[in-house]
Formats: sequence, structure tokens, C-alpha cells
Amino acid sequence: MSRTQKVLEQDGLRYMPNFPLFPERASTLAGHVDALYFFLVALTLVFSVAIALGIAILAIRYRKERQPKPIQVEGSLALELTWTIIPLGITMVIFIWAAAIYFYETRPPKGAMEVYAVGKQWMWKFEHVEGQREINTLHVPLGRDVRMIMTSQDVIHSFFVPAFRTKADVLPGRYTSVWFRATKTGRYHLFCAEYCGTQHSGMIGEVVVMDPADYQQWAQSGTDGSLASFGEKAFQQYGCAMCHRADTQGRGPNLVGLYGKQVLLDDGRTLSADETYIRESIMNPGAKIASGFKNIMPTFEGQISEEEMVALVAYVKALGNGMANPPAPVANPDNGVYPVTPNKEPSMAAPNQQKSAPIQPKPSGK
Amino acid sequence: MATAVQPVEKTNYLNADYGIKSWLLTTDHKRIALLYLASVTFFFFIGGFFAMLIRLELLTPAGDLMQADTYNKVFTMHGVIMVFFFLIPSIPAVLGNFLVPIMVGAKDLAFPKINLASWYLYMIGGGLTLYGLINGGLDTGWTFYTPFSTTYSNTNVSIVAIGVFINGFSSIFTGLNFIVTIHRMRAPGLTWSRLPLFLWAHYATAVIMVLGTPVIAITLLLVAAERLLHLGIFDAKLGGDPLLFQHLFWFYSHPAVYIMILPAMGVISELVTCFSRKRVFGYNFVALASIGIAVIGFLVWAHHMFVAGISVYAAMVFSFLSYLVAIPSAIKVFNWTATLYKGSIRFDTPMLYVFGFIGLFTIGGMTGLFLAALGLDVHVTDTYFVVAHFHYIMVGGAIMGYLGGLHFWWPKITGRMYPESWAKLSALLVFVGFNLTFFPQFVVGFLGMPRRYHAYPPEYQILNILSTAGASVLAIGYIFPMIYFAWSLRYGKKAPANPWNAAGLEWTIPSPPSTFNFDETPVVTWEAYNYDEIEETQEAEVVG
Amino acid sequence: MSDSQTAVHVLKHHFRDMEQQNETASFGMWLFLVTEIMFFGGLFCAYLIYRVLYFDSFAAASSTIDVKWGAINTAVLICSSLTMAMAVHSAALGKRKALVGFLVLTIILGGVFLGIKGKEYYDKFEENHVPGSNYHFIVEPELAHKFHAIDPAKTEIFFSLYFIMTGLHATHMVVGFGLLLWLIIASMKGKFSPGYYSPVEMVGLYWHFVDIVWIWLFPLLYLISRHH
Amino acid sequence: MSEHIVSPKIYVSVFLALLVFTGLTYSIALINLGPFNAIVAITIAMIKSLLVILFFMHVKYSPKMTKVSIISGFFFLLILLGLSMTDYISRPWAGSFSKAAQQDTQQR
Repeated sequence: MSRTQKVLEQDGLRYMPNFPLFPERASTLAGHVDALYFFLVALTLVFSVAIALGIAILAIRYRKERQPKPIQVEGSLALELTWTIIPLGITMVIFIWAAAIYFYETRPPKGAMEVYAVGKQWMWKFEHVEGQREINTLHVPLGRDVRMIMTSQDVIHSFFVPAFRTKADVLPGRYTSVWFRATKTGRYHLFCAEYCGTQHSGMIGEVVVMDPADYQQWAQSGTDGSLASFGEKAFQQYGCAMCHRADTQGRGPNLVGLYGKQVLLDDGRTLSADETYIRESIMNPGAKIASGFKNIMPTFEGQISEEEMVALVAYVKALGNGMANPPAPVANPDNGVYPVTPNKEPSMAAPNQQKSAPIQPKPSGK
Repeated sequence: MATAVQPVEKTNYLNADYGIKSWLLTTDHKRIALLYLASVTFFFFIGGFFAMLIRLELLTPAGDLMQADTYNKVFTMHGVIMVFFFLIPSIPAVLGNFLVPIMVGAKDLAFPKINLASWYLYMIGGGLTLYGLINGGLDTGWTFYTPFSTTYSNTNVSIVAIGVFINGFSSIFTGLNFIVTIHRMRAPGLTWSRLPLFLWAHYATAVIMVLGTPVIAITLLLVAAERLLHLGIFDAKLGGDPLLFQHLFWFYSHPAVYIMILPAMGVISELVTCFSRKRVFGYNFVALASIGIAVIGFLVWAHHMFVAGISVYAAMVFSFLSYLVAIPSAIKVFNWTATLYKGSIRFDTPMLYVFGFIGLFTIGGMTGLFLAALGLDVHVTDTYFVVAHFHYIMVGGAIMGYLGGLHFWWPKITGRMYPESWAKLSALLVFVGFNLTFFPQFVVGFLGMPRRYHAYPPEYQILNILSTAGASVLAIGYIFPMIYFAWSLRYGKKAPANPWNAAGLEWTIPSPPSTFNFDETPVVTWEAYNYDEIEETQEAEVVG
Repeated sequence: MSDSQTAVHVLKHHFRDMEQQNETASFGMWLFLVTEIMFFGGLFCAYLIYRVLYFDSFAAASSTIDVKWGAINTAVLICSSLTMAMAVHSAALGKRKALVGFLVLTIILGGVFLGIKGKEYYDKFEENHVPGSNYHFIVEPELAHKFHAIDPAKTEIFFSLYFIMTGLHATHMVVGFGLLLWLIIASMKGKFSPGYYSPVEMVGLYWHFVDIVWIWLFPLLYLISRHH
Repeated sequence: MSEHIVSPKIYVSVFLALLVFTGLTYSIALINLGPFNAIVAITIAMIKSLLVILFFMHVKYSPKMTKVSIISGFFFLLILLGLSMTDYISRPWAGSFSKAAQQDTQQR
């Protein structure tokens, strides 16, 4: 009892004035979600009140004392059809409305800046392309589309910012993505919304929305190089450059300009070289082999942390748009442990080729 | 002892035989129902105890009452016990077990020994789960999500998974028995269109039990195998997909929600007709809605996974299908309400639960629309909004139905009446306490408070205090019936065969019934809920 | 109840007549088999998804299994299904000796099946193809040539499925052994007659179901891609 | 008992058919038919199970209710397989956001 009183006096009263019934609205998405929410709240009110009133009126009007003898009514097809079709119509409206919002929130717009996130028990690690790294706090600029590219080092987590009305699970073994555009500067709650173990409720943090200028300043202050340059170091350190050379002579595919292109695989499929593909090709190189190459790369499963992985992915992506140095040829290929030449003429593009040209022509079918 | 020596008392299923053995080896569906009633109540109070611990911890924003690990174990065990060992068996295994054979006019379920086996499996599963709970606990949440459950949790995942696995077979046996009984054991003249809606609802429930439960059984077996034998079906390190677990898990666990609510709907159909002295409005629609819910309920499971990383397109398919399942539920609510029209309504305790059920189920169902709405679900899923929603369905719906049914059939089961005014008071307490507990959770959920949080930001505190206050009222509302039901066993008024003047075969036999229910097989010549005929005979009696 | 006539003796109190009782038993058994379909269905679902996602690894892993034993086992199980069907037939005609004989044959064939299965498991163990810390999948050049994208990790998923699917199937067979033994003892005691043999029929249904599961497991696990 | 008594001849012919189909499924697996390998294997397995269900398990002579329960069992199995596959098959389609991002980097 005394504890409750104490808490009420200290925390309760302190926060009493700050007693919100509605979360802050700080992203372009929030308005859309809230509109649907209010519509549904109104609909719920209408239906619940109608049912409750209906019951109350009927129960009073036909109570035993007033209506000692019931009058049997069998049912009515017209009524049944009415209360089947009208709710069906209403739910279809909600479905389409909600699906449109979902489509909006699952497709990052062009030009979104990218921030990498790694969830681990029990913290959030964020890595900005400019090189800033932070834990449990995420700085983002106001009014700019931000796309989070997220993965987990262990269990499933979920990136949840109530003020942005957005959320996405963060899975081990693959990248998931979520985007938002903040509309109000301030500090907002960041929660892990998928139960992840002991300190699940401690896996919280803040999203700090800053004026773009402030953000620029923050992003550039005191970093030891961009994320891609961190990735470049890892690229050298793990000896990737031995095979993945910036020319046609490497034993592995040339990675310059790879990101976002269609890649023809050994088994004839094509896929888009996205983050998940790059990650998988490092963790499980055998899974998808680029056409013209052998399955000779060792797996880096268990050797590369998710943070290094993120940097490597950022580096490979940067290789495409000229924002990073192409891998320098390091070692003499003859020293290599693995078989030397590709079994076919490598079909990857040469480094100086136009970036926009697809590496492999899309097969006509798809 | 006093009752035992009364020579005038007619032989019934309760005094036909004495001794522990006569209970533990019984194949009488009514005695098994009572075994279930005792054990289900036991688990309900254990689960409820954990619920109180959760609410006490959440009274303050800081995690001060217990350690984070303890809290995680507490909400996990609350979920596991309430879902698998209370809600799923509650109405089917207690009221269903007691009533299904009587309502079809049979002497017993089709497979009495399997019925007894199902109770033993339930006890073994429950025992294992309790053992896991005492001996270190479980912290995965009742959802057992991988890879946390397979790789990272160092609690008793395997023991509890196997406990739930065994309990699954108990559920399968119950469902199998119901389907066969309703198909093969009906009394002459009892056609499908004359079945009480309680039976339609139990038939639909049994279909889900039979088709869905095996999938969760195999899924939990895979989790246990991954932990114990290092098989790697869901292991992301091997390329396994954690979402596959979620697909398989929800394939059962979403329809499982209908295992909980459909029988309650069946109870409500019985109650609303009896206390408004009327045939149910739109019998065919209410009956088919049960089957519709059971079938469509199997097509919607991935709406639990909209933010989990499934394909956008699959999410749309599942969202669409989820809206379809809302329609039959709406049909039922409208028909119950319409049943009141031109009735002669009495306000006995069971009817109060009907009113409570319809109101709370309407809110629960409507908030389900929020969660099926893709764009909105992203914000509210995994928050207290979801918690509030499913408690409105499961506590506001299923438990209200269970309590209503228990009050309605208590005279039949025990031969005693309960004290009416106490029962009315506790029905009121349950309704008020429930709303106070769970309504604030909608608000705090939309604010963004994630579920399964041991500590939370202070601005959510006021709403949590309200919720905890409500939970205390709710607890009293649940303890009251426990007390007066026990009291009535000895001191309650003797119940006549048909205290409510209700329709249905179960009211044509003595309270409590004899061991074989019917002296001779009844022949049914009337529709369900023939209250017009009942009212006429009653009038004739009064006149005569 | 204490009537000495068999037909009355075996009629349980809550049934009207033997026909109702027999139909009820058969319907109940079928419903149980439906639950078994869904039980194995969860595994087939996992199998299907991973096979589609990781076809090459699955095909490569599958082709390391000795298809000979799988084929022989299929034949053995089909034989045991025949003997089981004949056992039911003999029971219906009241031929007690034939009934016992066919039941014993069924058990023997089942034993052969499990023996071969055990040998296969042993081979997997020798080859380090049992999932766990000792798991090791060597991509032979031949395999690498035939299947493009083999990932040893994903072959471990295949073998996990292989062991859990065949293991559960074998568990069902062991349960079947118990049921068959019970039938043999009961039929030797003369419990069954042309008027009452539904236990034989029910066990028969169960045994055939186990056979059907294997009919699917054989092509799915052994024959993913066997051509050269 | 009103059970239909099936002649042993039928049992033996079903048994022989099952053996033939086992041989067939094995020999066809040795030929490269591309995707048709899987289709043939599944078709043969379906025929075999059908033979067992209809004759060994007497479903051909069973009440309609039995048939309906079996069909519903397989129907719900197909729902489990089919609806889960909608997710797995369409997951890569959503990868198009990467393309959008790529177009953007080109614009920059």
C-alpha cells in the first residue's frame, strides 16, 4: 500500500499533467493511419451503441412484466441478407483503405536515405551511411525519407516507433525494411515490439528527429570515415578483394555496380541484387551462384558480425554509385587456395561499363 | 454423508457409486465433465494468480515487484495455462461433455473410454506443464516463437512443449468424440435442423479441434526436437525460416480462438432463447454461421504476421479473408439481439451474462476489424491494443459464456440452486471489473505500449493503474461464484428437473440425471426452442 | 450385459445395435486418421516450402540416400498392407487360423521394414548425415556438377526433415506392432467372429494409413532428382 | 455385419498395381523430365494412395460420411500448403523496393 502511495505521489502526480490519450503524430504516415483509426473508432461506437441500445430497449420493452406472453417470430430472410451484405460492404471498404495504407508504408519512396539497424539482445545498433554509429538512439533528419535496413543478430525483434505509426519485425538471417518521413522535430519512443527475452522491455530507445542542417552537422562530426569505408576495411581484412577484383580476372564476380542489378544465376534464374542477396552470398555463398562462377567461396557464417556485415553490404552498394573505392587488387591470384579461373568467361560487366546498363540482360520471359 | 443416507433420494449419476475409484475410472460423460470442471477451475485460478502478478507489476512503470526474468515467466505461464489448459477445454470439456450426449438423446458419448483418456491426457499434459513451471519456468511467451524458443531460451521449453503436445491429443479426442456422437448417436427424429444451436457450435468447434490441433502438436514437437535432438527445421543459421514456425503455429492458434468462442456462442444461443421464451431468430443462419466461422477461420491465420516479414501480397490475401470471417460473427450478434424482439424477457443470472457477452463480444469483434486492417495493424499489433482485443473475445466472450452456461446448467449438473442475488452481484462485478481492466488497454495500446513489457514509460501509468484496479474487481467477481457454487452443493435449494422451464432434452430428465440419462431413448418430434409449445402447456397446467 | 451370446456381449450399453456400434467405430477411426493427415501435414508443409526454396540442396542431399533400400522397403510395406487386408478378410469370414497367420505375417513384414530402416539410419550415422554438431555434408564434385547451388547448411534441413518424417513414421509402426500383438492374442482367444471384428478392421485402417504415409515419403525423400 | 466383403482377387490385383507403380515411379525418376519429374512422382503417389484408400481401406464400399471426412482432411491439408505457399512464392516479388532505391542512386 505504502509503495503505491509513494509511487502515486512521486511518479503519478509528476506525470499526471502529462497523461496522453493519443500518441504524438510525427510522420507522414501517422495521419493516414489515424484517419483510418478514427473511422474505425466511430464505426465501433455506432455499432456497439446500436447493439447496446437495441438490447436495452428490447429488454425493457419486452420484459416479462410488460410482455407476459412471447410472440414467436421465425426470422426474416430480408433482415438476414441486410445484416450480411451491409457489414460485408463496410469491411470491404476498410480492407481496401487499409491495404492502400499498407502498400504506402511497405514501399520506400525513391531517394530515401538509408540507415542500417542491427537488433541484438537487448539493444539497437544503428549505423549511418556517413559513418556515425549509435546505440539505442537514432538520429534522423526532419522531412527526409528514411529507410531502415534491419537485421537481427539473434532472435526476432521488432522496430516500433509509435509516433511514426510504423513497425517491422527484425529477423535473423535476412534483411527487413521499414521507412518513414518525420514531420516534427523531437524525441520519440523507440520500442522493441517482439518479445525477445529477459530485457525485452529494456530494448527501448529514442528516435531524435533533427532539423536537416543540425542532422548534417551531427552526421559529419567526429566520425572515422563512412560506413562504406568501414566496410572497405572489412573487405580487405577478410581477403574478399583477392577474388572479387574490379576487373574480369577475379575468381569471383566483380562487385562494382552490382547492387540493384539483375543477376543471372547459374541455374538460369535471375534475381535482383538487393541487400538480402549480398548478405546471403557472404554467409552462404553456395546458395545462389552467379552464372559463370564456381561454388568455391568459403562461408563466412559465424565469422562476420552483423555490424560488419552491414558495413560490407554498404560498401558493395557504394561500389555501384562511385561513392567508394573499387577493391584494389591485393594478392597475386596464383597464391590463392582456391581454383583460379572461372569455368566460363565471366559474364559480369567490366568496371568501366555504364552503371545503368544491367549486368545481365533480363530474360525475355520475366 | 448426510445426503448419502437419505433413503428417498433417487439414484442419480452422483450417488450411483462411491469412492475415488468410481470417479477416476468412470466412463460416464457427466462424471468426466465434473472431473474436468474441477481441474479446469484449478488451472483457471493458477492462471488467474499469474494475471494478478502481472497487473501488480504493471502498477508502476519501473520493474520493481519482480525481476524481468520472473515477469517473463509469469506472463508466459499465464498465457500457456489460460489458453491451453483453461480456455480451450473450458466449455467443450465441461459443459459440452455433460450436455452433448444428453442433447442428442444418447446414453453417453460415442467413445466413453476415449473420453476418460482425454481427461487423463489433459492431466498429464497439465502436470508436465506445472512441473516445468515449478521447476524453473518458461519464458518464451505462450507463442513459443523461434528462434528464441529453440535456441536462446534456457528455460523448460521442451517440457512445456511436450505438455502442450500431450494436451493437444486430449483436445483431439474430445473433438473426435463430439463429431461422432453428433453424427451417429442422435435420437430418432432429431434431425440436423432440430439440433440445439449448442450442438451446432460444438460440432464446429470439434471440427477445428480435429483438423487444427494436430498441426500445433507437430509444430511443438519440432521445437522440442530442435532443442533436444538438434534437428534444424526452423534454424535461421541453416537457412531455416522462423516465419515457417509462425505459419504452422497460427494455422492452429488462430482457429483455436474459435475453439474458445464458438462453444460460448452456443451457450448464448441456449440462454437467450430460454430467457426470452422464444425461438432463436434465424435458426439456419446462426447454425451455419458456426460452421462458416470454423471453415473460414482456417484461412486467416497470417493476419498475426503482417509485420513479421511475410510477403505484402500474401498479407493482402489474408487481410481480405480475415474480413470474411467477421461476417458470420456479426450475423450471430444481430440474430441474438433480434431474438429479444417480442419475447417475454426474464433477468435471471444467466441472462445477465448473455447481455454482458453480447456487449463485450461486439466490442471485441469490432476491434478485430482494427487488427485485420493492414495499415492500422502495423501500428497496433504487438501492443496492448491486441492484448485488450483478445481479452475482450476470450474473457469478455468465452468466460462470460462459460459462466453464463455454468449458472444455467448448474441445477442440472448438481441438482442444487445457487443463491440468485449473489450470482447477480458477481455477474455485475465481472462486467464492471472486466471493462475497467481491459478498456484502458485499448488506449494504452494505441499510445504504443508494447505487450510483454516488464517496465514501461511513465506516461502510460495512469491507464495501467486503472487496469490493475479493474483486475481486482474482476478477481472478486470470479471468486464469488466459486464460493457460492461450493456453498450450494450442500446448502442450495434442491433443483427441480426444469427450473427455468427451458426447452431441450436435458430438461426433460431429472436433476441430476441418472447414470444413463434416459430410461428409454427419447423420440424427438419438435424443433429446437419450441417455447411456443412450452408456454402453452404451462398455461394449460396453470389453468388446470 | 452378462448375456453369454457374443453379439450381445460386445454391444456396449450406449448403442442401439451392432450396426450403429460398428459404424460409429469406423467413423471415429477415420476421423482419427484425418487428424493424422494434418499431423503429418505440418511436416509436409515444411518439406514443401524448403524444397521450393532450396531445391538444389534438397536434391543433392536426397541423392546421397541409397534408393535401393527405400524401394525395397516400399515393396515390403505394400506386402504388409496386403497381408493386413487379408487378415481383415479372414476375420470377416471367421477363419481364425488364417487371421492369426496373416497378422503374424504383417508383424514380420513390419519388422523387416524397421530393420531396413535401422540399417539406413546407421548408414546416415556413419556418413555424418545426422543433424547436430557432427553433421558434415561433403559436396562431391559429381554433385556439385549436377546441382548448381548446394549449400551444406540447407542439406542439414533436408536431413532434419528426413529424420523427423521417417522417425515419426517408424514410431507409428511401433505403435502398430503393439496393436497387432493385441489382435493376435485376442484372436487366438477367439474374441472375434464374423459378427464382431471391428478391432481388426480399425487396426487395419491404421496400418494402411501408415503405408500411405510411406507411399508419399518414398518419392519425396528418395527420388527428388535421380536422373543423370 | 453389413460390411461389404471384398474378394481376395481384388486385393491381390491392387497389391500388384501398387508394386508396378512403385517400380514406375522409380524408373521415371531416372529420366530427366525437368519439372515433370515432380509432377509424375506426385501423380503416382496419389494414384497409389487412392488405391489403398479405396480398396484396402474399403472406402469404395463405405458410407458417404467417411468419404466426406477423408476429402475434408485433404482439403484442409491443401489449405495449409496452399496458403503458406502464397507467402513464400510472392515474397521475392516485393523485392522491387531495391530497384526503386537503385533508381534513386542513379538519379543522384
